[in-house]
Amino acid sequence: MGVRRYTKMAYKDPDEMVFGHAKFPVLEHWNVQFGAGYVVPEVKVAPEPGTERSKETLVKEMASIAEQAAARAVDIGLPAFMVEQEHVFQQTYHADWGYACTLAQAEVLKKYYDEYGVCAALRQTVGDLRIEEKGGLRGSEYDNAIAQCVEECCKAGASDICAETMGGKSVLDYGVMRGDIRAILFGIGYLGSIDMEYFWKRTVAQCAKYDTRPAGDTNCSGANTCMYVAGGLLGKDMSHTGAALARAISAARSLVAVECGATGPLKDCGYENTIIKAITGVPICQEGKNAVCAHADVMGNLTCQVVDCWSNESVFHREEMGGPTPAVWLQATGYEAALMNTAIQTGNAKTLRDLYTFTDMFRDPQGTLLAYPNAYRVGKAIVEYGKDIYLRARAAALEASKIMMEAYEAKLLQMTRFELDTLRKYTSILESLPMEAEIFVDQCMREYPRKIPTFDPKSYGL
Amino acid sequence: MGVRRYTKMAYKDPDEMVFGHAKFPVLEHWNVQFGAGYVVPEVKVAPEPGTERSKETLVKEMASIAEQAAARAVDIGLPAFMVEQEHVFQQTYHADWGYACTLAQAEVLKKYYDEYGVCAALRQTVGDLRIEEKGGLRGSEYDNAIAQCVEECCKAGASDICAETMGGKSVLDYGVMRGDIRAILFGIGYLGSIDMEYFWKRTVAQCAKYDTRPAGDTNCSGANTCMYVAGGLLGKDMSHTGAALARAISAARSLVAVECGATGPLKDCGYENTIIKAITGVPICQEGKNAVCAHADVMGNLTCQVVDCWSNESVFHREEMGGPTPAVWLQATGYEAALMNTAIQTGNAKTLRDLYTFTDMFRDPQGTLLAYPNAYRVGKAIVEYGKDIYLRARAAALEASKIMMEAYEAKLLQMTRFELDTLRKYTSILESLPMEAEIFVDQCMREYPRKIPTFDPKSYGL
Amino acid sequence: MALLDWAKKADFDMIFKRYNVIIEGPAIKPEDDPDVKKVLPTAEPFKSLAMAVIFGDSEKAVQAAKSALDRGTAPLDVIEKGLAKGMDAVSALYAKGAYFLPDIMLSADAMTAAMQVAEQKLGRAREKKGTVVSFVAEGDPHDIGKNLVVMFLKANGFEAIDLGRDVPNSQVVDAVKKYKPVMLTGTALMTTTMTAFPKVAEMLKEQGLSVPVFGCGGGAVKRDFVESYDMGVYGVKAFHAPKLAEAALAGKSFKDIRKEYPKIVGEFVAEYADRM
Amino acid sequence: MALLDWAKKADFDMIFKRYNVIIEGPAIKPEDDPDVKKVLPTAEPFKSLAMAVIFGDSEKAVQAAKSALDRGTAPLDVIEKGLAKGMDAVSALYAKGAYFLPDIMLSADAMTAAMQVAEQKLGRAREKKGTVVSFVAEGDPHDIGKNLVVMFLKANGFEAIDLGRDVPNSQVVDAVKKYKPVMLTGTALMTTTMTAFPKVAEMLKEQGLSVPVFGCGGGAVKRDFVESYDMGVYGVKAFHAPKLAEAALAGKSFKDIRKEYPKIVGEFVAEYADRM
Ligand code: B12
Ligand code: B12
Repeated sequence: MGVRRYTKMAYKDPDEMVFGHAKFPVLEHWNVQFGAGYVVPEVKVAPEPGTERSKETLVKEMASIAEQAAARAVDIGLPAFMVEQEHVFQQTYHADWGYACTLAQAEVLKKYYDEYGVCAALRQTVGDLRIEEKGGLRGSEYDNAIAQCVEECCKAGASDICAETMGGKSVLDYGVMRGDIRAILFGIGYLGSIDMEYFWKRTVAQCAKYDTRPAGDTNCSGANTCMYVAGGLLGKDMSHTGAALARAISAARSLVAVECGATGPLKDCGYENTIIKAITGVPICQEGKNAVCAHADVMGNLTCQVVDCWSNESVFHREEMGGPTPAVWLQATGYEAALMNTAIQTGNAKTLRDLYTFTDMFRDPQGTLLAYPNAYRVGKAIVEYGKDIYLRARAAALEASKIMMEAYEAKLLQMTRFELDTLRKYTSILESLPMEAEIFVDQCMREYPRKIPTFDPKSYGL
Repeated sequence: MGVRRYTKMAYKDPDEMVFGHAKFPVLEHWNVQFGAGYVVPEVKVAPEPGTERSKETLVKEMASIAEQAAARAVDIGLPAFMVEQEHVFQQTYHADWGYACTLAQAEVLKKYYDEYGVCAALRQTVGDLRIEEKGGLRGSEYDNAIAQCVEECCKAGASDICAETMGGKSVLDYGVMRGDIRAILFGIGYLGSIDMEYFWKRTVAQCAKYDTRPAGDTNCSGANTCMYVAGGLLGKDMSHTGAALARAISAARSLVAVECGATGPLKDCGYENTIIKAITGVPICQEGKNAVCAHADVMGNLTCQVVDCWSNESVFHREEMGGPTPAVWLQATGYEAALMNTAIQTGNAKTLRDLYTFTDMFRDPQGTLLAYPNAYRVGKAIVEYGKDIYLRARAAALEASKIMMEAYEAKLLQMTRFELDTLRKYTSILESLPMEAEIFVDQCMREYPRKIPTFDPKSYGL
Repeated sequence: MALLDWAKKADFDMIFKRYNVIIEGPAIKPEDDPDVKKVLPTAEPFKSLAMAVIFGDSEKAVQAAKSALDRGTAPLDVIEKGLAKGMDAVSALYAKGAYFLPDIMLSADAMTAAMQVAEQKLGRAREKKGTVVSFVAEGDPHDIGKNLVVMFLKANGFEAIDLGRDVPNSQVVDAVKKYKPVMLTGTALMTTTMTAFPKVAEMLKEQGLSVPVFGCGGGAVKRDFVESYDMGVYGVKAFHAPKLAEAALAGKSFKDIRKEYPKIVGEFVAEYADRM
Repeated sequence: MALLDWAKKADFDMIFKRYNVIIEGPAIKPEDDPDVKKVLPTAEPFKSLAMAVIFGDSEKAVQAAKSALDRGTAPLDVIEKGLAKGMDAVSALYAKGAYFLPDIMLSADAMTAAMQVAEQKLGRAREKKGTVVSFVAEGDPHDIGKNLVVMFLKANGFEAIDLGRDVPNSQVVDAVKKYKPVMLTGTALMTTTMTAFPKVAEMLKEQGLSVPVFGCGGGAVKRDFVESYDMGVYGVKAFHAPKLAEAALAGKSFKDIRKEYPKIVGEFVAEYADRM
């Protein structure tokens, strides 16, 4: 399979984008469609501690999560839903566990689909076990285990496959800790994009053999780490403007999965998905106000704006007063999806979209950046340099900077000194970077391999 | 204080009602207003098991809940919030515990108010400890303990006081189990209303001495019990049409608190609050899609329609991956409130209101009944017989029945045979009831004291 | 009004589905249900006795009992071959969602009324399967679950001692001493009252009392809590109570019952999904 | 576009408030901060050394160290009276929200660079306060928290042994045998990897190894879990690590540290709110 770089936007105008609708909807088995005119709620639950001790206990745990979710879906009348399972180590490492766990969930969902006609989808997100400093990203024991596991999940009936690959992590981590925007750009934008191509060419080819969609990959290890480290308004670890720049850069990286043939719905924790949807037109999953169980972000409503599959991120598997968590959190995302579907059915989708967006657009620089008209601008900056993974990542960051500064100058977005100072500093560094990828890589390769012991250039063919 | 019965509606037209706005807004200390043009998010967290073992541990627990909530409020930028504490037995029974627990929370909230200017309110909901068959509802040891506790909570700085009184419970429980609609009407509508008057005359007089609002009382022991027993679509214990009738009846009962001088914001778990707001114009709290932690209802969005304070109901005090539950669930309600406030600020409140309503209006008969135009109709039926607590409760139920049948006949609301059959049966029983309270009471008194050993007529002055 | 306009154009199926309506089969008479047929007696007077219970008709049940006794049917047969079979049928109908709680209550009332007639003739109360003591924890007013448990136990032939709500721990222990039940059921719904369970368990142990099963259910109470102390078994649905009591009668320990819960109650139980 | 029209008329204060902007005081130079003044040396060459660290300027720090040593200042004084004071000031600034993580990292880099110069002169490495071993649990790739812990420990004069991520339990035990640390810090973020902690604790116990403190933090890991096994102390923020290590050095047991956590780290910690 080749890599088809995007040099044009899928949407002519940001206003065309709205939740529940994608230019290229995706059909999965058990009759679920994404982006075809309705929003699908998703639930994701982490296995209980200890259940990883044997294949048998983990398989039971998986079946139980699916069953509890499905039972609630029916009890409150959800037309469709998705169960996602993010693999723990053992599930991916032992391909036979991955198979058995997927099968157990597939059987439950099929039973409910047959009995009630409730549409259901099953996502398996394999774990990226690869460790740069232990065997590298390519062809290592861990890398091979992942490839095998993908195959088995497809066989066992997964509706789609996702991942959160870690390419570039070593350099990115260094950049986050030092506030080094060039390292962030190199880690996410360059190294990340290279590894994505390696990983997704393979995965797309594997899925093609089955009734399983290659759905996509989020930059959890990069942009989400930045967002998480940046924290709430009183966080002290990373500036929110810096986190916003990392997010813009990550769009250029996560786009690569689609360029390799991933179809969506893109994985929920990619807050960069609005940008990628604008470029490619594929459906996306997102998380936000109903993912408070998993982490605190400062844009809980905004991420609904153009979502096609609405997720809770991840929660402990245990009991609430309102029932087991797979039921409780599917109900949470289910009701939000129902509201969006009502808006679609009554012709108010765009109004509701704008309400979601406006609620968080100026709460934080990250919200400003991701508000769909601005996300669209970042997308345009990317496709302008679409064929060059370095230049497009740099352009994304520069456009992001412009967007935030404009909002600040229009007195819409307030910033602290720290936010403003880092933004200015990072911007001038970004501006001063070379216009040729080769020179940029050269510069980076002179510095980072020396400073970062875990960085393994061979993993990127460098 | 007298009892001022309502014989007219506060709103001329249901369309005047919308979230964040009440005819009679309520101001509480630390600068929070309810119904004054914005929605306030609320969080409520049950103390950890074991913390009830001593006054000291419970006080610490209370402070910790308040602190965790307040810290998150600031971290995500909420302009205002409310902390509600529903008392456990010890907190109400020992007035000095009630005092110390309230004080500990008040100090925390005041600290945040002073430091950040974040507006905060503190609700104390005393426990109705009274047991009909153990000393009765009036003047018993438990009754006196409640009165004392209310006084101490006011002194310690509570912004408002609520309760969920249990008057009529003995007869209602019998009615639920037997599917006896007359017992439900007698229990909630008649006995409940009598006890409310006893309880709220006293409580309103107590609050008047302090800077504390007497906020109101929900029919948890009646209508919520029915809703809970009715469960989801596949529930087998009570028909949803029956639960809807109980809800309509409960509006006539919960109204009494306001007639005795309660000002609102009415307590969250009163799904009947839309009806009472329509009649009285006082602000209301509500719960729904962000109360999935506490219980499953089938109208998670609808209850937002005219809310002034948005609650999570109640959750275990523990850690989520996203932080401690007071933080996590305040964020959940906080983001929903933010969406509503955005709608208000941008002139889209009525559209969003209607989306909320429409999402659940035909999901279940209970939603059909409570959709604000229908809730308004029930309110009108109540005020028409406003001076007679029996006739108005009966009228509420009959109007509710009409509403559901109309929706069914218009092919908007689908019903199962069980739902339809019970609705028809109950309706004909209700229709056949006498038009004089005295005769009705006479009939009931001939049957229920004999059949229900826990029913104590003296507790109602009968 | 926007809502009514919307109702005309919206496709409800995209917003919600009423699965209860969707899966509803054609209306059939209770006696035509295959599971009822399995237990329903075909011979008279037993059939009429059972049918009166199935329809929850107290008057008819009493009449049928009287006329059967008059015609010489043994009182114990009236109960066991007639009334009890009717109640079995009702349980089957409830389990499959064809009958609802009030139906069960009315059937139980009918059965009780008719049984009293038979017992009068018998000259004594029918022997019960066994005794169960039920209570609601100290400081807790939530008693509907407990009331259901008591009702289901009685309807299924157990002696159920109802201690009421807000019951001091010591009173529970005294009752166990006095009645030597096969099972003790505690109900609590609050984080701060469920803590009574381990205390009661501890007190029972101290006194050398071993109640084979200590079943508890309710709002804030979850399986992991109940299983964190000895003798605790987490009860999910009130109608499970008689089946659990039967298991206890059959000599199963609290550990067995924990492990085999779904098998014992004979249905999928989400809370025990990992033990299916 | 609706969004821009709305921006003109909406009162943002009703939707959100940026409290970080609201509470921001006037900009002051770091050296003017009262808490910095308390620790900042006034005499030269110490002041320049400290200031270079505060500004995170490695070059200046190295230069200042060289020139101080040239002029005869004792290497240990360069470190302790100069560089370390600068780092103390940086910690104070971070704690109050005036400095951010990258500032600390750059300061730590500056301090390390200058310290190497002083140590060269000294002829040996400065004695460390104590050794701490840090690891990320088996099967877990989340290592940022651990990296921060290691950085903070180093910056505060501890020897930090970094075992990396996805570390087998046995390797952790071997490292404890080998380095005899005052404290062992494990990091895990997942429900299914945090289970390594009790296993490691058990293995240590079996081998008769008693590490006074076994600190762990991260996403799915919560206090109650960590306190459910012996030696476990729940760590909240990476910058707490040096303070915890100091407490361990001072002879506090894991039980003491659990109880006094907020006091030891000297700030309000929501996770320990009940122990304030
Ligand atoms: C109705 C209700 C009430 C009614 C109870 C009426 C009554 N007759 O019992 C009233 C209004 C009295 C009430 C009062 C209060 N309540 Co209340 N209440 C509820 C509610 C909504 C439903 C409970 C209910 O009746 N369920 C239906 C019955 C049938 O269910 P059940 O008892 O659980 O029984 C089922 C199973 O558990 C099982 N079962 C039970 N026992 C057994 C035993 C065996 C052997 C088996 C097999 C099965 C079994 O069988 C049943 C199903 O078939 C719950 C919500 C919830 N999530 O549970 C809150 C809830 C329990 N209440 C709560 C609270 C806080 C209170 C108050 C303290 C509030 C206040 N301050 O006013 C007061 C109590 C004051 C006091 N005296 O201390 C909280 C508890 C929080 C906490 N601390 O843990 C809850 C969880 C609501 C919430 N999320 O906030 N409440
Ligand atoms: C970023 C991230 C990643 C990155 C990690 C990058 C990196 N370099 O570490 C990547 C992309 C690699 C990743 C991967 C995965 N992740 Co991840 N990830 C996160 C996320 C969003 C943030 C973690 C983070 O970096 N936080 C910032 C750091 C600084 O925090 P920290 O490590 O907790 O450290 C703080 C404290 O804990 C403390 N601390 C830590 N150690 C110590 C020690 C002491 C002594 C002290 C005092 C303090 C202390 O100090 C720090 C604060 O100052 C979390 C969300 C969350 N709620 O935690 C999910 C999360 C941990 N990930 C999760 C999952 C599921 C995964 C995957 C399994 C998903 C998958 N199938 O692909 C994979 C792992 C695959 C595998 N190999 O098995 C889940 C875990 C669910 C579960 N089962 O429990 C989480 C909780 C997200 C969620 N809610 O779903 N993830």
